[in-house]
Amino acid sequence: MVGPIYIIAVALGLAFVMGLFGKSLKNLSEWAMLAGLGFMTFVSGQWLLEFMNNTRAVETIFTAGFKPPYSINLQMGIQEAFFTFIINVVGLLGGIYLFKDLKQTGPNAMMVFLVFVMSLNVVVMTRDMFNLFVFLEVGSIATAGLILLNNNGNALQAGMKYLIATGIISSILLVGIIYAYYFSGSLNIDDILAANLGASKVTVIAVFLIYVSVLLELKPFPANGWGIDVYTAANPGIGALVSAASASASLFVLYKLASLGGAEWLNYIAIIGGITFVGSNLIGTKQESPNRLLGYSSIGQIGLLTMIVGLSNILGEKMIFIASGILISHYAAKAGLFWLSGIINAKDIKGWAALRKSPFLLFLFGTFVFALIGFPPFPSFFGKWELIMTLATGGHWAWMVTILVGSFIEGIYLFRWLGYAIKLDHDELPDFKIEWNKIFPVWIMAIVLYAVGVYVSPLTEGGMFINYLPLMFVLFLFAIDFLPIYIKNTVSIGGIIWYMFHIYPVLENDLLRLIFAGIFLIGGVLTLMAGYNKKGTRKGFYPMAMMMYAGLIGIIESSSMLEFFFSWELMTAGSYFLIIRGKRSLPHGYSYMLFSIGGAYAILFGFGLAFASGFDTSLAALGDINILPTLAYSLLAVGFMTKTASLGLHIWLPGAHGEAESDVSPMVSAILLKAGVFGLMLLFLYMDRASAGANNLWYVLGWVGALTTLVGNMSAAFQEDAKRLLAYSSIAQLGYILFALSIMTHLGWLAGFTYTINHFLFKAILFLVVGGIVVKLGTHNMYEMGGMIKKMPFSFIAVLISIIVIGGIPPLSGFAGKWLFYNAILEKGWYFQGALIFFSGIVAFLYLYKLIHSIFLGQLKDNHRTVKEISAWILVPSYILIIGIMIFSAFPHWILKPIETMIAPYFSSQALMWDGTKALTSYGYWDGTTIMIVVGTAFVLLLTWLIVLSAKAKKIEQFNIVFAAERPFRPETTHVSYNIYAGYKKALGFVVAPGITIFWNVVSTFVLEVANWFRRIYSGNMQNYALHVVLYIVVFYLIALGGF
Amino acid sequence: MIKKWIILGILAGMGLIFFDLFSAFRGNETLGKTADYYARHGAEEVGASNIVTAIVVTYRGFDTLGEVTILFLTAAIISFVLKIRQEDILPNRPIRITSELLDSASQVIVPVIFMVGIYIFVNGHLTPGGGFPGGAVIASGVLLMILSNPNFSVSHKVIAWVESISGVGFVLLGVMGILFAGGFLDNRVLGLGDFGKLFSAGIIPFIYSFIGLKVGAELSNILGAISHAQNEKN
Amino acid sequence: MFVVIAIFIGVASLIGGYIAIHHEDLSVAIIASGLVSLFASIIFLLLAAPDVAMTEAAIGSGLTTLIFFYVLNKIRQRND
Amino acid sequence: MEYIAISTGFALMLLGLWGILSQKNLIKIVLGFTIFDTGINIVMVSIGYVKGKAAPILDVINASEAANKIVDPVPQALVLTAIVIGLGVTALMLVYVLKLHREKNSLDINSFKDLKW
Repeated sequence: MVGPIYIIAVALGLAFVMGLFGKSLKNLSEWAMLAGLGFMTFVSGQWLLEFMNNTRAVETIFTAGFKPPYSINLQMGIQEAFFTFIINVVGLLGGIYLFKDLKQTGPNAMMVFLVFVMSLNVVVMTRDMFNLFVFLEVGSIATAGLILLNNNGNALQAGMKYLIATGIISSILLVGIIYAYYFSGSLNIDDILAANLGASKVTVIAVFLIYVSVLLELKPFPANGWGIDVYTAANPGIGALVSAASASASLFVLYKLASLGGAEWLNYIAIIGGITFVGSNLIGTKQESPNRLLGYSSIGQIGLLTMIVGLSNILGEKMIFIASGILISHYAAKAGLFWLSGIINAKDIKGWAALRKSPFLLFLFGTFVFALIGFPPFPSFFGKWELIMTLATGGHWAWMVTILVGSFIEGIYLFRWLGYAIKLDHDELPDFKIEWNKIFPVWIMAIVLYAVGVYVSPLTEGGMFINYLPLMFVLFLFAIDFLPIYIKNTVSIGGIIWYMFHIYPVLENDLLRLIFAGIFLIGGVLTLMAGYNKKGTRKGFYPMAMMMYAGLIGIIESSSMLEFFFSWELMTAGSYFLIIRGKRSLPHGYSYMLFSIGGAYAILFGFGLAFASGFDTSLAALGDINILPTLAYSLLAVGFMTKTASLGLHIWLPGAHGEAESDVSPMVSAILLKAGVFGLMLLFLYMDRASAGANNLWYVLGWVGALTTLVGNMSAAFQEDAKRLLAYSSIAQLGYILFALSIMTHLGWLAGFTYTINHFLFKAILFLVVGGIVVKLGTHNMYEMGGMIKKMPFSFIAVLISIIVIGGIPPLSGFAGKWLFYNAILEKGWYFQGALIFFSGIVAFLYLYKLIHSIFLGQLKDNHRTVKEISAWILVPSYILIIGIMIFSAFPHWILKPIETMIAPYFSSQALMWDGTKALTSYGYWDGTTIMIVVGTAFVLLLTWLIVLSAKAKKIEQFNIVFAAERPFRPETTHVSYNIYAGYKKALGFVVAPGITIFWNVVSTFVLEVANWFRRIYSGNMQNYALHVVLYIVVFYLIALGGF
Repeated sequence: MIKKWIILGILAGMGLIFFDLFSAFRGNETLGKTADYYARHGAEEVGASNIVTAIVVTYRGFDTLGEVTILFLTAAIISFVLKIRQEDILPNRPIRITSELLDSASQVIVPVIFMVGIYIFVNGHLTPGGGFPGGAVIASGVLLMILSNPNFSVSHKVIAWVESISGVGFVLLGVMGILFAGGFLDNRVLGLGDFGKLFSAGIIPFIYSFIGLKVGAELSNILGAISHAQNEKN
Repeated sequence: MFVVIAIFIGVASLIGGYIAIHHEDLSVAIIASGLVSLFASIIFLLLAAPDVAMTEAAIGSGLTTLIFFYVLNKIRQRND
Repeated sequence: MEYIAISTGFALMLLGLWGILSQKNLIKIVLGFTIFDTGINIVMVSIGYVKGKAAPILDVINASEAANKIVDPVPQALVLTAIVIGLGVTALMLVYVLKLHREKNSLDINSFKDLKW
């Protein structure tokens, strides 16, 4: 074992020797520096390993050979080992990253770099107050020097601001230290902590000064302009170190001193951290410069960690796990992002669009962004999960809200940025080249994130059951991403089919899950089949699609809330990437993501309440929520409804589904939305049917469902874009489902299931076929289509059958759904809502007519004379789905009867009777098989007659429309189906007035304006920043101690 | 103008804090726990009659190492920030004529100044002073050399050697403490000697010499760097 | 007696500080600030801290002042 | 005695802060820092002062006597360190000022507001 003191001795010795090397031995200095950093990493890593194997007790290093408090002592325990290790790792990697910059500046800069990393080690290890001060000063002076690696005016100004602010802060710390010494007679931290200075009104002032200066070192909002400028102007390699290493060390100092004042002070720390977390992220939303944005994000994350330290009494022993999970994610992601920023070297986050030239960089960027937000499988996910659960246990709602709001705001700018990188059309793209020494550290950090994530997951309750198999498959697909489509597609389909066989025995006796597994997996196979008609490699598509399916199937398989949430987030991430692939999907993918994380946080809050109710981590905990049950259920419902796109939460859907690629639309519409339905079903089954809160909620949701239906159908009718029309139709259909489920009766649920299955079948067909047509014709606009019936007869039949199902026209299964639906409504007595639903059912005919008429009937357009039928790869899955429709229509009892059995325990009355194939209710009966036979026979007869007739008919050639003297300014206005329902729109358009879009726009504008207003404090004047620091001290003092 | 009043208001708040600090201070009648220990045992454990030195070099020697590091850092940063490169120095810069008096005086005075500086740090364990003032005095000697002869370039080689060797020597003495005595920077690597003598107090005189030399070298470096920066092209 | 000296020195150092901050001529200001350090080292002597007094005199009022002048010179040269 | 010293220290600190926060000239701001630091040093030494005791330099080893003879040496040791640190920071700040002046040919703090928001 190499003693920790050698970290310091070797680093300093090397630094002193390097002065001799001079410029001629630049290379030698460089390698010496790296060797030194490597040695430091080795020593701390070795200690960390020993501690993790429990083969060591805490080691105290006595300098000068005397016992503390008479001499300075250092301590090496597991926490110190952890912190020094991560500091040294990022130091070493940062040294590699800055290899060329340091060489250019010369050995002096290398010495400074080495000493900088060394000083952070001492800051972590020292147990002496004044020694802490000295090495904090060493660290800040070194930082002020390293800022100047970027030799420009901005770096100079930032460095000066940094010097002034830290000068004031460290002086205040010094006064605090000398008073602590005066009161306690010792400089040893343990002695000072034991002296309990917070207890006396006289001595508490030392506590205040120490706290305020340590907190100010952490750059609390809003007294942190000086810190942000450092991130902005310094070389990103230095930014990475400041963010990952210095901030970690400062945080550890706070942790070390946390018990200095007592519980009341911890409250202040938590509040300061919370304000910083929310405030800093809020201001980040207006930021366009990558480094500065990273600065805001860094400060925000450190605020969150500060808050966690402040909440340590509440979090108890979980605190270490939570803090390290979030810290390690921040550490690796922020270092990686700063380094990436240095590689891209763009002035504006829009310039990051250049990133997609290199898929690997994009992969790294995505990894870091998701790790920061706290998506699985990264350690921050587990940290945040435990944090929310533990806070919920103690009933700390305000803290939970703070954390979730702050995280959401962070998502606002991180996903905007990620979206730009993936999708933005931007002209001024920076040129960049990737040097090995710059990309290597970034890779290491990404690997750290994944490895630590998988390592920590079993440490959480329920985390050990997480099924990483599908994720492995995703990784495998990443590895083979360079292969052509047909191979990857086959592999993906094979994987799904294999999983079907794997999962069937597990779910055999759980029909609810089996149905959804069927929708997800069979749907997955069918929609993937359409992919065979694409050419090339389709980079990134398959891993992301599989990630979505992995999430979906994980939701089905999960038995604990953690697994559920893990899979939910996985699904969200995968589907986000799928959605944003569309040509004009940038804003829609973004809003999808924002609604999704908002919804996910609502779910998380609900889960927290459920966990707190009985300390049960399984999903069954949803069954007995006794803490604020109505709130919990509402939050969970809202969370799931963001995925089902219910009214108010639906504005992301039309764009996301409408603009997605032709085979992605059916995935995210027919399949993905059902995850929300599944969530709602689970929730509704668990909710306490006797409670007034639950019944009120259902009543409200019933109305929401009905209104969603109306708005969805009306909007669909006024669409000119074929895919958006289908998207709005989805909103409406999901409204039906929500309504049906909210009825909470036997019949209602049967209707809900029927709608769910139907929607899966027909929406997959419609999106596949219409998507194919849109690609063939090169336009989304229906008024630019027409007469396709002869060119695409198979498509026509597929669309026809689908709209028969949507319309609920006998003999197809849509009728079964409607029949059950109206029976359920009558039985429940929701007449007003029922009327609304009935009315929107009529509206549905308008858009269905428009869809089939504009595309397939009417005149063929000149430029479409040569188009052919869409690809067989689209038609085959569609027709398989049509077979599904036929079976479900003819033999509905095959599926409905088992569902009845399944839901029987939940709903007392058996309102539906079966008599052979005949279904009976008190309002009448319906026999799917017979209707099918009758209508089928009639159809065949009529068709034969028509064909016979049409043989005699005289064919008339299409003629050109000649405009008398003038051409219409907008040719589309002459199309028969253009704005076909203008009259209705005039009368009823207010229903679809974009009120909700306007509402959300106002909300987002408001947030951004608040951010804009707040950030005016960052005026750029260094004196003002110093003033902020002093003012912060004064205000904190008046609040904390002003009372006496 | 309003801003001045705002500042004054905030400073009034600071004044309140300072006033509370002032009221919290109630003087001392006796020594605190740590100080009492040093007073009782400092001389015998470390062998230095100057207790402050005993603390600075031994008990809190680690702080002093950090402090030396700060000067070292400052010098390093200043020299890379000001970029003293050969090509920056104007080839035919005007030679300033200094008074002959200053020139010849410096030849006499500089060695004396150096001697004084060395005396101060070598006797640090016996009398007030020590490495830091000693080093500062040496640096002022160097300064005088620069002033008397503007073309006198602080010989980087010499200073670099002094700086490095004294720095490494400090660290090595510290490590010897681990190997041969109780810990890093332990004074008792050498015998404590006779109390009050020059060669006593263990390695304190050596460490203080290293500190003095290093401080002198660093300060000379800083001064040299700034004075050279005058020659830099704008 | 010492108390009177202490008050006198204290007031003097405050006046020095005021001049250092408010005098328009930077040279005067720098010298005033050096004087503040010098007064401080006298206070240190009064407080029975000869080590600190020496160091403050050598470094605070000596070297610091010198560096200030060096930098000021450099800036004035450029302004010429 | 120590009360006078410590109040002088606090007053100098306030004066220094006033300089830092109100002066427009960068050199004046750095001067403010040196005065601020001097103030802190005086405060620190005052805190270690014991009424009527001598400087912590002993003639002979006499443990019991020494404890009653000298002032607290610890703050003095700390101040020694603080003075040197102060010098380092001041020198670094001045070099920054030099470079900043080179950048904009101005010492006015208001000319350095390129980074904001």
